[in-house]
Amino acid sequence: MMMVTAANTHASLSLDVIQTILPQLIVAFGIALALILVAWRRSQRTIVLFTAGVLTTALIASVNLLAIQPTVVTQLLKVDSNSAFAFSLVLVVALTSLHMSYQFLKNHIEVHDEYYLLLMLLVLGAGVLVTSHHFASLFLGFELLSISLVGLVGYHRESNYSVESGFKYLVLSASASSFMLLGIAFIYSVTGTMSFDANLPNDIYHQQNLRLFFELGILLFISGIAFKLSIAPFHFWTPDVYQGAPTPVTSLMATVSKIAMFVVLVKCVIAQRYMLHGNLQLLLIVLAIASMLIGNVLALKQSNLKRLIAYSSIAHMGYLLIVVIVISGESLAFTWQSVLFYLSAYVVANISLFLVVASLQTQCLTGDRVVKHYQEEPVLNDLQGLFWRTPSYGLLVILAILSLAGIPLTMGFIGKFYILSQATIAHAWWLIITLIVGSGISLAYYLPIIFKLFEVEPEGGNEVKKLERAVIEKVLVYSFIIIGLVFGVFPDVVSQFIVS
Amino acid sequence: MTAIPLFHVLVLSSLLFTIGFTGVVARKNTLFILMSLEVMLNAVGVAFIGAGSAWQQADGQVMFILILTLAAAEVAVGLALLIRMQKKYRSLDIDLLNKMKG
Amino acid sequence: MTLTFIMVTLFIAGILSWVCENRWRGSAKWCALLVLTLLATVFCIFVVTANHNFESLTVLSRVSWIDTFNIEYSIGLDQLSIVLIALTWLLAIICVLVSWQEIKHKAGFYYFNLLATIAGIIGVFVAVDMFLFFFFWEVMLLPMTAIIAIWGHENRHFAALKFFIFTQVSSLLMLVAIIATGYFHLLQTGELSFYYLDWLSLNLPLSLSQYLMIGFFIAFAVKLPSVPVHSWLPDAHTQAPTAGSVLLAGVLLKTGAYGLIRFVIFLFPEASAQFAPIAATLAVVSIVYGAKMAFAQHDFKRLVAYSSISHMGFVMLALFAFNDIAFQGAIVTMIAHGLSSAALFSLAGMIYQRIHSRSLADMGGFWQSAPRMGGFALVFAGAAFGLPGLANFIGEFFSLIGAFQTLPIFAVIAAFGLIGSAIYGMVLFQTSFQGLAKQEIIDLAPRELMICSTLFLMLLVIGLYPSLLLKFSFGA
Amino acid sequence: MLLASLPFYPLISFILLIVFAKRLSWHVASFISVGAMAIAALVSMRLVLELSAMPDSVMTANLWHWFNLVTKQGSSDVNMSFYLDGLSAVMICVVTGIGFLIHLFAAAYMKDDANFTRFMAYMNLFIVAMLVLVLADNLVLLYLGWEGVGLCSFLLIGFWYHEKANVLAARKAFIVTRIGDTSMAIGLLLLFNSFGQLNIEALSSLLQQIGSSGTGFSTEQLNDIYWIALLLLGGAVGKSAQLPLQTWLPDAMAGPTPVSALIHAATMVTAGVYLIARMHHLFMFSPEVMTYVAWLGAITLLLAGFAALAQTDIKRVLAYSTMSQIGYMMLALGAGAWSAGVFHLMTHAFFKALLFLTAGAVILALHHQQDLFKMGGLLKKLPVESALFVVGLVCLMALPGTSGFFSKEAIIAQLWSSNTAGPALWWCAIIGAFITSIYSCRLFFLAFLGNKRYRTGLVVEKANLMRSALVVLAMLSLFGGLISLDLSQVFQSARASISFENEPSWLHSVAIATPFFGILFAWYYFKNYRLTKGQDDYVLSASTHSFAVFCRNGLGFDSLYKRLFILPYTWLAKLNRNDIVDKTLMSSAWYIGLWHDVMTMIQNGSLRWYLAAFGLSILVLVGVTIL
Amino acid sequence: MSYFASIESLFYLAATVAVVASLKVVTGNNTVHALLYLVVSLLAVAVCFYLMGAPFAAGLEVIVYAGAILVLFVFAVLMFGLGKDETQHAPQNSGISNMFGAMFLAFALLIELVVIINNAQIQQSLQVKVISSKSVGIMLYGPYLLAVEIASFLLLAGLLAGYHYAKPESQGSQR
Repeated sequence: MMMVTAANTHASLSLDVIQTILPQLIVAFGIALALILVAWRRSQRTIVLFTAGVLTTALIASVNLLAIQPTVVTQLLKVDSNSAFAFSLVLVVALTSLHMSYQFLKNHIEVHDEYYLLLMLLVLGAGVLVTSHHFASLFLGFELLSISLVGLVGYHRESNYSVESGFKYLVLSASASSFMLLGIAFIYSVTGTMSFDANLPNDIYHQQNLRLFFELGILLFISGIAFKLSIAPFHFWTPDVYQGAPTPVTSLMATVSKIAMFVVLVKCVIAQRYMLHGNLQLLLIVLAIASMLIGNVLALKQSNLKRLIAYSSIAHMGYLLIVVIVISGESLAFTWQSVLFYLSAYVVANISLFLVVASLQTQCLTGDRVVKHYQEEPVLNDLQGLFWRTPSYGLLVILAILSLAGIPLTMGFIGKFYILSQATIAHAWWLIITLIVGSGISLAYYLPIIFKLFEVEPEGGNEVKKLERAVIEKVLVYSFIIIGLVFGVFPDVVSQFIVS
Repeated sequence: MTAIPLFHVLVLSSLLFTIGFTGVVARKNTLFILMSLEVMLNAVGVAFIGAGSAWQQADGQVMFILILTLAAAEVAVGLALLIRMQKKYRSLDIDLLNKMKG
Repeated sequence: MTLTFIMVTLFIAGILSWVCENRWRGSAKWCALLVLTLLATVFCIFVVTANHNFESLTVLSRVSWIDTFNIEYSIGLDQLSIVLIALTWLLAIICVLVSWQEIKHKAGFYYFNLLATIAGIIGVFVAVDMFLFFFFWEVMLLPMTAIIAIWGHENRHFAALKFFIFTQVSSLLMLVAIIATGYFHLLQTGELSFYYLDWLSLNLPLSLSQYLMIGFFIAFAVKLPSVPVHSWLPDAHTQAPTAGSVLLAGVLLKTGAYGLIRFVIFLFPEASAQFAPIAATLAVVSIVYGAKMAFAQHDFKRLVAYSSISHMGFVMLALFAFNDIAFQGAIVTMIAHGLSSAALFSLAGMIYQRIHSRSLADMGGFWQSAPRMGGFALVFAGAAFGLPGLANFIGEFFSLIGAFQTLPIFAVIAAFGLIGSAIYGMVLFQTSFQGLAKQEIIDLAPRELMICSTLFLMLLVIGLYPSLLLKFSFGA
Repeated sequence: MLLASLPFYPLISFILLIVFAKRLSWHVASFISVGAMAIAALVSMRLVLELSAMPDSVMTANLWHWFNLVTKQGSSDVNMSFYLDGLSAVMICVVTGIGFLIHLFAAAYMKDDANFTRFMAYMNLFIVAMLVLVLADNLVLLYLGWEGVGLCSFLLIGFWYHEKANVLAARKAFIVTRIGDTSMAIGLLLLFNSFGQLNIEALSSLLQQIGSSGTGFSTEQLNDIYWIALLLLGGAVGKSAQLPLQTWLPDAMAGPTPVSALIHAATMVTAGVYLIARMHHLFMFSPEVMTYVAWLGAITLLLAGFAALAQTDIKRVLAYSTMSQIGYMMLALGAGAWSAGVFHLMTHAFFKALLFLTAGAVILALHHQQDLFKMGGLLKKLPVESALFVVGLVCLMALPGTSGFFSKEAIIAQLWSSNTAGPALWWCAIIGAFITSIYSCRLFFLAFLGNKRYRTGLVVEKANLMRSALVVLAMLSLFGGLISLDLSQVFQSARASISFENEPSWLHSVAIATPFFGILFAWYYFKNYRLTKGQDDYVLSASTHSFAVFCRNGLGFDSLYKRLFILPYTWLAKLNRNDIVDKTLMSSAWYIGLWHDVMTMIQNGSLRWYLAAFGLSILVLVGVTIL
Repeated sequence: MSYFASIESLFYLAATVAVVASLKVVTGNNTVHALLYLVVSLLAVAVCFYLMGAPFAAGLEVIVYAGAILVLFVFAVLMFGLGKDETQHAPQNSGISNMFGAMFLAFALLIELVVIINNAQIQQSLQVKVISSKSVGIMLYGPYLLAVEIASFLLLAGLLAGYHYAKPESQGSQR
């Protein structure tokens, strides 16, 4: 009987250690302070500014940690440069999304303190996830992310889909987390520990049947994570919830939760290499192939932009899963680099798209004076002639789409190059072929979007929709264009941050 | 010395879990779905407690407490959503929630 | 340095003409024409005055680019690329000229795309680093697709999509092959390298190089194109605006042949020698099938498009014959086909501008009203079916005579393509320019006359004095 | 060099005419084109004189380096250079001389055509190509000329392109000859592959050298030679309208009459004969192919004769007769009677040009009426033309004393005892001569004797230009046989193959008598064609006997080929117009679309189904990956 | 031995009760009945916990689960007024077939789980030794300190989200 006493190993929370989780702490304290702030003064501007301040501070703190040595914090968390990078990415995205949220909410009469609180909670959840080093923290981060997302998904209560998407997300994520928890419980009952880098009892390797049980646990665990990552066949919720949620929230869902969950998955797999043994590798391969194919096939002929992005995200997670499958001990740094680069590319592309989609939703006819016309469902036709109307937005969409499609000049291509390199080294030919087929299919829905941008704008003088363009928005748009191009052509700029 | 084999606990847990899952999948009434979710979470708790006892660790119980927290949070949000649903649709029929598809 | 300058300038000039068009309507074309002429001159001066003879690949600049993968920005030239770039310049200027009147809608952006495509094409021809090659390979694709999709004919979106998907999927295979070779280099020498000259000294085992070669081959076969992956071409050529077709047929297809020469045959000589029977079969099938398909078409541009498939089959056949004569034949065929198909597509554009139809059924008897155009149509059709004295004949003759030495049966079957080409050439010329005059059209304007006569003179000069192009040796 | 400049006179004229096109008046245009031809003719006379003064009777001129083919054995230069020897001297005389006369005629004949300059330009271009063909010192340059004359032929047949029939005839001519050309091209490939040489002179010496060396040819080389000869024969057959590629020639009569005279009678169609004569050193080493040549010629001459018997169109009769006469030449070549064949080529050019041009004059007089059954009785109305026509026919029938007699007798005389021919072929030639005189008489009877059957009045032009050309041609036809043609130097290697030892003595008398039998036969058999039936406007109709119709339609070759090649090709092309490969590839897109539909159905928005799918996925995944 | 045997039999009894009660929850039509069954099930599970040597967890199960969380449900039921005329408002199951599919699925899943667990031949048994609430507390405030903190944020999130969904439609509050 093995007795592993975890109690002895717990590290004390010294100041040095706390410093490493400073960004997360800043967010957490920010939440607490925000609660007080709300009690003091309820104002949209104030809370937005405050949130932005908190996130920016956290971002600065996080960027400072980029070169950190791996540090374990109380067995639950482990901070290293990769998690710091991932969290910085999360914070950047959250800041962008904050802007979108403000644009979205400022037209509402009510004050939406909860929204910003939930947003910070979401970021905190992501922060916990990327640093988690233990199934308990993983589970908590997971749930923090889910519950705050449930709150955000149905946030726009006037919307037709608010309840539907909220409830769908709640029930599905709850059952997914139940499955995941059951898996963790199974793993725990075999190994007796829930830390990622625990030494496994030898029985697992020697005893075939016990290993099967263990693998069952991991399968259930992975199904939960796969659910969050919307990897086929656990992807069903994705399009519906993406569609139903307000666009800023969708952007968060598409980026923050994907970053966090993927980073934690990679951490888990790297820490517990047994996930890549026979059956489980097969499992991951099946998941990856299914995602790549199903996501791309479903996205075809889709006219609703958000659903389209949702389906494409399924495929992208499938591509990214390849990296996980082919992890080898020798090149962990390269693996991290690939994952983080691909995630950055994916996130930049997605957030750019959502930025445009969100402003398209709030665009108004020039004829109307003040009436804000909020468009519930952005469809492909809204993009018609966008390139001629507002070239910067058009360019941003083009870059984002090309990046998603993995065409050179963009970050997406470098990301794909990373993935292909990894797969090639590992001789994962079937995965490569699926990736190629998937990319081929994906072009059939990516390109029409670009074509749409170039279509002649609809005739008629005051029918022309004008985009309302705040200064920050302009800045964001241009900076994303520049980011997309510069990082696409000179990927070393990003890569040097990821080097661990 | 041994009393209850871990095997039996795990089977019990699985049994409860699948029962809960059946409820989640089969019921049309959203309230029942939430209740079934509780059953599922509870089943997971059983597994954790059992594993914890088998390993003679408190971690299992800690996990159970965390699950409890989750259950509470989930129920709170879930029931609030039910209230909205009731207001909006005047019904708790889950099949009303299928407007988004394709 | 000069080459980088040329490419960057092309790109900037593209943006410039875009901006100019927004300011002064109709200025973009002048801007594009001016820049192209200037840069072509710069290039010529550079090549002539450079103190290299470019017999072998001369690397002109080499700067590190993406350190993570040891990727460099390295460009170089040899005679093959110089010839192809020269063709590119010529056709680029012709492209601007044929678009002169055709493109009215969003002309600024159009010329931007045109110049960007040309920059990409030149990049493809000069890239020495494989990653860079792939980069340019895709960069030339994007604006080309835009040209088809925005300024094309009725079915443009479908055609552009098809074009893009075919090339993209196949080029991903090539990317995989590139990466695999790079990592094989890592295995063998301990250093990751995508540098072409490094690769040449790589000692690849045959079993591996076969697969790598096929990866490259498929990408280039699609671009070339060869049956059975040709099906993007008729659609793309038909739907593209005139300049798009000219550029596609004239230069873009040549990048496929260029790739075959440089990256399939030179990098993997043994593997491609083993592969030769299959490649030759594909080539022969392309020749015969393309000619047969061309005959059946009702659409002027579609007919020419299928004839391209047939012609490029000769290139592939010749390349896989592995001897000097065939190799020279392939190069001459490339150039000749670039000129002749560009000419035919220009003619198609001119006719389209006059009668707003590409259908052969709407044509007929144009000779009556437009004898000059008819004369040129005859000559260009003649070039297409390999009339001796014009460039295509030299190319086909060399290809066949070279191919016959190693692949006699294939060469004989390929020769039957000559009959097929005569048939579609006759159909093309006779249905459009002979027969009863359906309508009167205006004869060539001076600008068009210039385009046609330039192309004709080039064809004639190469046909009668091919020594200009026959300096290549297979060993080079 | 004079030789090098020869093709440039017509070329310059061509360029001038094309560039200035309709801006030139008739006078200027005709002056340029005919003048250029006159210069060319004079130059070629001069060249022949020079040549005969030379000891080895060979002149060469190198224009520029075209390209060279490098092989393992060494490199072979292919230059733009001309080679003049006895054979090509004959040819350039024929081409420029007759070409000049026909140009002269054409200038008058086509005077009223709207596209006169273009016509003359084409004619000039044709002369250029033809000169290149005959002067070429290598086979590639020869091929250039070969294709060039094909193109000009195409252009000129389709000169009146408003008529659908003319367009189709032009296409047919081009494509059918192209089939032969392809065969020839393959022959060149094989030739180069086997001997590494495309230069005719060098090849000849190479072959001589190997042939005379101790070991001789290896079996492989002989096999190669056999195939090369056969493939070159294919080219010759196509150009010279011999079986089985003869079908284009009758249709080619759609072109203006001077074209028929120049291209489809005097010069281009004999290019095949020239090719074989030029390559005689190769054919020499392959007696089997020689025999094939002879037999092909014989069969063609008989079949074409039969076809000529039944034609109703005056030009088609002449076309078939051309085919038949070329059959004689082929027969001669096959039999090894090289000089005789070339001699017949020359005389045939004279009299056939005369016949065509006279026919053209007649047709012009009759308002473009070509149907023999709508002529008749022209002897009185057009005495000069009739006389000239008679001269031509007499030569064609090879009545003693005419040029045709000398050449044809020379051929027939050598057949019997030739190694590669023999008595059977001799008989063929005799029968051919018999048929020739029959259809010649029939033609004459129908056109010039009998009743007047045309409705419109005659346009009798006193075009002296035309007449003078015709008269010169008539002189040539009558007395051209006296030109002594000494080609022994060219064919010196081939001379010894015929021995006249065991020949029966009656051969010559039979050969000389045959045409007269033919005339007699025709005199009685076609009685109603020649007799006057009293009133004008008498209607005479062609025989509707099924055999006659069969012969009239070119012995069914056209419909046979149509069924055998054209219809299947077009059928296949039409069937696959949408590209089956494309459709196959695109069906994968359809298939993916199908999957999309299925998937979309699964994505039905029902939460409970999503949950079930979640469970199901786990179920399946556990089943697949773990169990 | 018999002592343990009795504990075991008690455990199995409680387990059976829990399973049966859960089944009733899932299949029942009356909401209030179902809730009561849920309570029974939770209590039975609490008994199991106790027998498994986790008295602290058993207590929490009773207090938090059966107490607090279920009370929430009861409130909800009261709010919706489901108890009274459930037949009108509450959706009915569309029939046994619907249930059957789900049950079949769940049953298959169960069989898979059980087969794998059974095959695993887990030799371990639960220890008689009780894990005291003290050791749990030490764990909670030792290595799991951060987890507790995060759990508090989790509850906060639940609270906020719940509040947002449940708050009345207010139009008048200021910006």
